[in-house]
Amino acid sequence: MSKILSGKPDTAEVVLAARNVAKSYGSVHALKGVNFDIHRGQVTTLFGENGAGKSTLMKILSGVIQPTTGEIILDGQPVTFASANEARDRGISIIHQELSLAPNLSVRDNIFMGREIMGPTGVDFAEEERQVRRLMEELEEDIDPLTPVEELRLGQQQIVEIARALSVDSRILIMDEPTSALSASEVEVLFKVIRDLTAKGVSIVYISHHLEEALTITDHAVVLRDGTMTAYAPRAEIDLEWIVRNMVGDNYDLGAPPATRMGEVALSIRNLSVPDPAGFNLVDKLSLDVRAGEIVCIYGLMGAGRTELLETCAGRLTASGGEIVLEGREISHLSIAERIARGLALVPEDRQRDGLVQTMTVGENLSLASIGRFTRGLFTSRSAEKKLIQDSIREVTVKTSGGHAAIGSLSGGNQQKVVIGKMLATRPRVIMLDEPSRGIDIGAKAEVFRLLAEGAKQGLAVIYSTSEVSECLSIAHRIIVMHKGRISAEFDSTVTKEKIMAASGESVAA
Amino acid sequence: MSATTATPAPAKKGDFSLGRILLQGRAFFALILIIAVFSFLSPNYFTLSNFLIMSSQVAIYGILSVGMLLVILNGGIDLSVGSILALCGVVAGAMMQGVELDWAGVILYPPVWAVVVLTVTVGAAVGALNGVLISIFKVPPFVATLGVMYVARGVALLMTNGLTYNNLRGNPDLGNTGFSWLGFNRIAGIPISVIVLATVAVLAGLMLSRSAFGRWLYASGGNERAAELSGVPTRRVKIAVYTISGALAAIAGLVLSSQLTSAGPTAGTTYELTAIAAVVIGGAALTGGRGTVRGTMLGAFVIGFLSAGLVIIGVSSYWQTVFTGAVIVLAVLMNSIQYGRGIRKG
Amino acid sequence: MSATTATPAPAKKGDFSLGRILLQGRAFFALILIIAVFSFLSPNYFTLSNFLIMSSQVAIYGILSVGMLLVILNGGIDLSVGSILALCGVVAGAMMQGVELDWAGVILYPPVWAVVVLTVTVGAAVGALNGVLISIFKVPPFVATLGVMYVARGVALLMTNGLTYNNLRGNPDLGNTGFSWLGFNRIAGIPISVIVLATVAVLAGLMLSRSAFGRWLYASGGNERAAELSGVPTRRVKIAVYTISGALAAIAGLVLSSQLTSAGPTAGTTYELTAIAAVVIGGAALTGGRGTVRGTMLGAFVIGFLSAGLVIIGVSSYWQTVFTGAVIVLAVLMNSIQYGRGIRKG
Amino acid sequence: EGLITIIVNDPANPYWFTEGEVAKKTAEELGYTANVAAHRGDTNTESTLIDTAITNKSVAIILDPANADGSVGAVQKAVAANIPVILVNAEINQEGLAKAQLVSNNAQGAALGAQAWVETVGDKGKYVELFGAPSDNNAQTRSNGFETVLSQYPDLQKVGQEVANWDRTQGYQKMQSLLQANPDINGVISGNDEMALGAIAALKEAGKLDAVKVGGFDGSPDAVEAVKAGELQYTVLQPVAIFSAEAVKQADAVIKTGKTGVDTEKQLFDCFLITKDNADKYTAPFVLEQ
Ligand SMILES: Nc1ncnc2c1ncn2[C@@H]1O[C@H](COP(=O)(O)OP(=O)(O)OP(=O)(O)O)[C@@H](O)[C@H]1O
Ligand SMILES: Nc1ncnc2c1ncn2[C@@H]1O[C@H](COP(=O)(O)OP(=O)(O)OP(=O)(O)O)[C@@H](O)[C@H]1O
Ligand SMILES: O[C@@H]1[C@H](O)[C@H](O)CO[C@H]1O
Ligand SMILES: [Mg+2]
Ligand SMILES: [Mg+2]
Repeated sequence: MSKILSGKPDTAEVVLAARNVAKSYGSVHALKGVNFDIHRGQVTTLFGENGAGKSTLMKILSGVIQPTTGEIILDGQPVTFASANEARDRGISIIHQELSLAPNLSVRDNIFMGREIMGPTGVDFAEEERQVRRLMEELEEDIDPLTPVEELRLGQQQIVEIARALSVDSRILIMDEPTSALSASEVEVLFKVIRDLTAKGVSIVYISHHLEEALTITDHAVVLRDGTMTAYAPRAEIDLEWIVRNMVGDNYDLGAPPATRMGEVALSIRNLSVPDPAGFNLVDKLSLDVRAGEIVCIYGLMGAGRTELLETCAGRLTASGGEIVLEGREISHLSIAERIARGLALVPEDRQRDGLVQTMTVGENLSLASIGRFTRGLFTSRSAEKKLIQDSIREVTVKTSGGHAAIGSLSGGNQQKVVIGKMLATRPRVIMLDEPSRGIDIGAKAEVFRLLAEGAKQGLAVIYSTSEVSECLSIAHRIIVMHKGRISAEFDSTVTKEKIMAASGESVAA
Repeated sequence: MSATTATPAPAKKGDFSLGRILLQGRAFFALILIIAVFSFLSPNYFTLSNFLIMSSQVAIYGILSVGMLLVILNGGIDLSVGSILALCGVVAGAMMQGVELDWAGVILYPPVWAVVVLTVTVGAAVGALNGVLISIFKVPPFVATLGVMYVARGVALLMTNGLTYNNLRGNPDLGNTGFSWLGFNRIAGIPISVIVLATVAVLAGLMLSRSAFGRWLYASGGNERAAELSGVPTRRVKIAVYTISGALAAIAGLVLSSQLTSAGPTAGTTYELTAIAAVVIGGAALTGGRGTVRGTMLGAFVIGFLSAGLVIIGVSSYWQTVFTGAVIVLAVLMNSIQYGRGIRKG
Repeated sequence: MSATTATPAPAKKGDFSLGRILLQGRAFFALILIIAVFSFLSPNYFTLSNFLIMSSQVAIYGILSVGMLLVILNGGIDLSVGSILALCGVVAGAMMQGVELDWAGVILYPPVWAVVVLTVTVGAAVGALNGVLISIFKVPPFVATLGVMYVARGVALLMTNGLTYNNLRGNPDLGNTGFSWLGFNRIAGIPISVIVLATVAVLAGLMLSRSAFGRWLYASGGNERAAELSGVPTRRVKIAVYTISGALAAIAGLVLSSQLTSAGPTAGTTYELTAIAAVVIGGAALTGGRGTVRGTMLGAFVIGFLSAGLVIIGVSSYWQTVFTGAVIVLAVLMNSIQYGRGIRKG
Repeated sequence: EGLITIIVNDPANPYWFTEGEVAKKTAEELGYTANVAAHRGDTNTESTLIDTAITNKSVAIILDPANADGSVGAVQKAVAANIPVILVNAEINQEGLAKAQLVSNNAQGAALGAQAWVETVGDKGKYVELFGAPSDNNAQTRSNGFETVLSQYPDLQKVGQEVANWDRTQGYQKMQSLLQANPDINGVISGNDEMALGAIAALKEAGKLDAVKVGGFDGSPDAVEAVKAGELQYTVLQPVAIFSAEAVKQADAVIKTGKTGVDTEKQLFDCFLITKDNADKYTAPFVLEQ
């Protein structure tokens, strides 16, 4: 069924392969008969839009789920894995797209849970701890093995997840978006580790929506689209344009800063400070003005304090000093709801934890923040709500069977669009988006940025944070770099990547 | 009381009534089955008068269950409803006996409407205490309401010194008659308690499916953090939910003491478990965010019709205990098989 | 029983004993406070013999609480322990009365050790039933154990036809004496029941802190899916946990019937609530994954020493109810204030 | 002949168990069918059971009321449905509703017990009392009866009283703590046998059973065993087997003649003392051969 559109099969030995693998969830066909090869000692990258079926394929290869039809071939022999455990015993391990850690346990316990090193009197904690320290050294991270995982920030949790996969010593390592919360320098370290591994003969499957980044590490590229493989090629034959063309069938452009009429200052942050219980300031006397129609991008490393800044403006965290002024009125004392009502909306960073209500439908999620808009007297109006939902789905182009679909049935990127759509539906005057492109595909990203640009043309003030430099250089009129809670630099849209990264305190990637 | 909000499977518009009901919960089948079996076993079961009587028995649990449903939708639990029921019964009883004002040297006999209002206020206040402990002081719901369960029971016992108020009929001379109306009268042949239950259920159903508050409730039960960031006043919702549960427990207490024309401090012991069972049999998830009033009503009727049926056919009280447990597990087992299908893990 | 695994704050190696205890839970202070207050109020409170007696009363709840802790760590709850306690007491009682083998026409009098082993097996089997309902049939723990609570109680009532087995002392002629040893004897002045509790607590503590099973338990309580994906046999862990809880309930039933030298089907009613309260006062989170045996023991002693103290100073039983509720809420309130601090939201 | 509904408190107590069994047997002997149900002290359950009795078209109801005040409404309901109600064991605080109220003479029984108690304990010393469920009038009646007798002995000092709700386990635990508070007592007087048996277990465990004398109330089989074993000094037999049977017979009379055949509504049945001396005359649960 799958057509090899370009390139010829590599000569390197195939260690694990999928043959005509299909997977259906009821009427949803996530995979429609895919062939996929993993070569010994090489990195195979899997590209594809949100919902293309990448994670599904990886889960099948690693035994987490079973295919509806089709075969898995390991070392030339057909195999079936009843569980992730079985696959791991055969040397296949996976880093999941969604973090799967027990927050209550320490880093050490998370890395070794289910695979305890036993000593004479029970679990050999000392040995486990030693190994964790070694892994952390290798990953150049200063994380204590005994820290509870819930005290780590997202990026560090992702490192733990990576360390766990590395600790297994597998022959085949599948990484499903391992870097979505990592900084550029952390990604560099990870790539070094990957090179070491492939040198030792370990085969890697790598999935990322950071296309350029992925291109620097890959040996083969495979593109999935709507559950079918649409292209395959070795590194030598591919470039960014090739990937995008095969992924979305069209070229893309993140856009350029839109020509807008800048109005009055819409949001003014003055000397804002947010303390950490540990004593230092997460946000440190920061001041920033954003005008109506302006798009501001905040770049920074993990832990720079962007999330705290935005959450404080939104009202989730309380500042220890300073003012937040929305269209001339101080709003620090207002509740989240009141701020939304005044036109200040936040699209949070972690969509699973802060963005979506998993028990509700797509439509109910979309309308959640604007119930007032379809309430008539005591009751909500069904027709008004339905219209609002349909408009939203169209506006942010959610790929779904309709408003009544369960939110969990959407792919990650489409879930992200629902979160954005929900806040846009409140008709904000100022919208803040914390890493809006995390985990969404290039097409969706372009759409999101197009949406923001549209908004700005109509006078919306936009602030978004990102960890990807190329996103700074797209639609933003102004680029703010944050470092340790302060603004360390400010640029206009003509700046270069190198300058931005230097200002963030990041060593410029090779 | 249709609640689109929480049907597990996406429902198309067309198949509104029957298909939906069939799908929604096996509780419906359980109820039909129970009625069929007992009608077969006893000629006295399938009669209008028996259904009315059974329904008026269900009323108490049903009213409690509606409050419990709201709490459970919000991701909490309320163990104190049985005690609040008793406390409120006793409070009403005390007022009916007359409130002695020492300093004035008089005994006040508040009229029945005042007794009702004050009693419901007391229930709501105890419920609000639960809500404050949970939302402001972050005490887990199980613990907060467990503590309040003991305290409310103890206070009820202290108020009456363990005894029961008997004379709740009031006295025409004192202008406080009418208390037994709730428990004894009928409108168009339907016991008032059943009408109260129906009113409570319809109002709660409307609130859940059509009001902003209902949406807030489902949202904060499903994901409190996300709800908060979407502008839902999650704390106020939580306090409101426990307050309503307390107020409904008070209403149940009034209905019960009116039915019994007496109010004792040990009433309602373990009723919280029955209420929880009704909610869960009705398809609600204890993790919050999923459940409907219709389901809960079905659950309450399943339990009530089952236990009444067992008594009518003369099964020993030990077997009644066994059957009740088995039905709870079986009803939910069928429900979870249904939930298990087709839903992507969260 | 140190459990590095689950202390809320990351503990450095140095400050082992005291600092850790002080930090770990206000339950410790609550206990000290209770002892201080009652010692002040009654000269008979602060005596060795009273502490031993109080401890032997705590033993029953304490043993149940250890099982409950495991269940709660796993993210579940077990409402059936009180009923299993009663059922197992009755089973033991029945065996002590002799097992009639109709077909052989003989009555067997199993020796006490066999009675103990069989009884614990029955408890474990009922617990395993909970586990299977929850892990295989996906019935929520609250509901599964609520159902089993009713069924087990009903079976106990049916077995005895409601009556109490009185003669558990056995008969030297039949070779089945010794049952009262558990409840009556002392080793080095310490009641056997207290020794049983200590053994159970130490074993559970070791298991939690030193064994792979312990880590699996915390892991699946913290994030079941993650644990499963990491190769933790979450289903087996779950079944094991409820099985252990059932077995411990059986042990508690044996100790109680030995203390009373009688076994009745209504024993242990509402003990599950006390056990849950002990676990929660001891700092465990009902959401799973957090809690220690030491905390739970403190919680059990807080409850036991409080209620014994109230009887000793002669407070009315109504006030006892009020105080119990207040202490549960206050102890947990202090705990949650502690948790609230310094932990990143999440 | 029709259905007689028998509603007892909680058959897990041998006393109420016998009450139900005897009534049922008598009814069946008289040609009726009989259902035994239990309200377990809950007035709402009781009211439900009455509803059911009405639904089932019972010809009579034998009821052990849950609560002296709280059960009035339930009885009224049955009366309104024209079903004769005969109360057994416990009273309600309203006359003119039930056809008859057959109870043991608790005051007489308490006095009888207290006399026996003084005889074994002596007329000086300290003692504690275990009190039944406060919702049951019998608890207070018995306590008053004890008080009336014991207060005549100035050297007998009551140092503690605890509610143990008619329950053995509670009796055990309360006794343990009472013993700690009052190590020097020499007597325990209990409102019923179950609590007394709990107290005996606690005393045994503390090694004090020789020094502390216990008295019970009910005449339950377990208690009679304990009397024979010398652990319990006496128990006051409530003629429950007699009045339950009598209740059914009177119900039968009401059904057939409209009258119970006895003049008074409240009928007291005297209690008997069981001690080691006459314990062998105890031939069946709650039956003492005269
Ligand atoms: N359990 C499930 N039930 C229903 N549909 C599912 C389920 N799991 C996946 N799908 C659907 O299968 C398709 C493929 O999903 P998958 O997670 O593999 O996408 P992906 O390529 O990894 O996307 P992303 O880049 O957003 O991570 C999507 O349409 C998704 O909605
Ligand atoms: N000056 C500092 N010293 C030590 N740790 C710091 C400092 N500033 C921040 N951190 C750490 O970084 C965390 C802040 O992370 P936060 O998520 O706000 O950053 P961010 O810029 O939003 O990054 P992300 O890309 O993860 O969203 C804090 O919880 C703290 O642990
Ligand atoms: O008279 C009875 C018996 O004493 C029983 O033991 C408890 O309840 C009382 O009403
Ligand atoms: Mg994916
Ligand atoms: Mg951030």
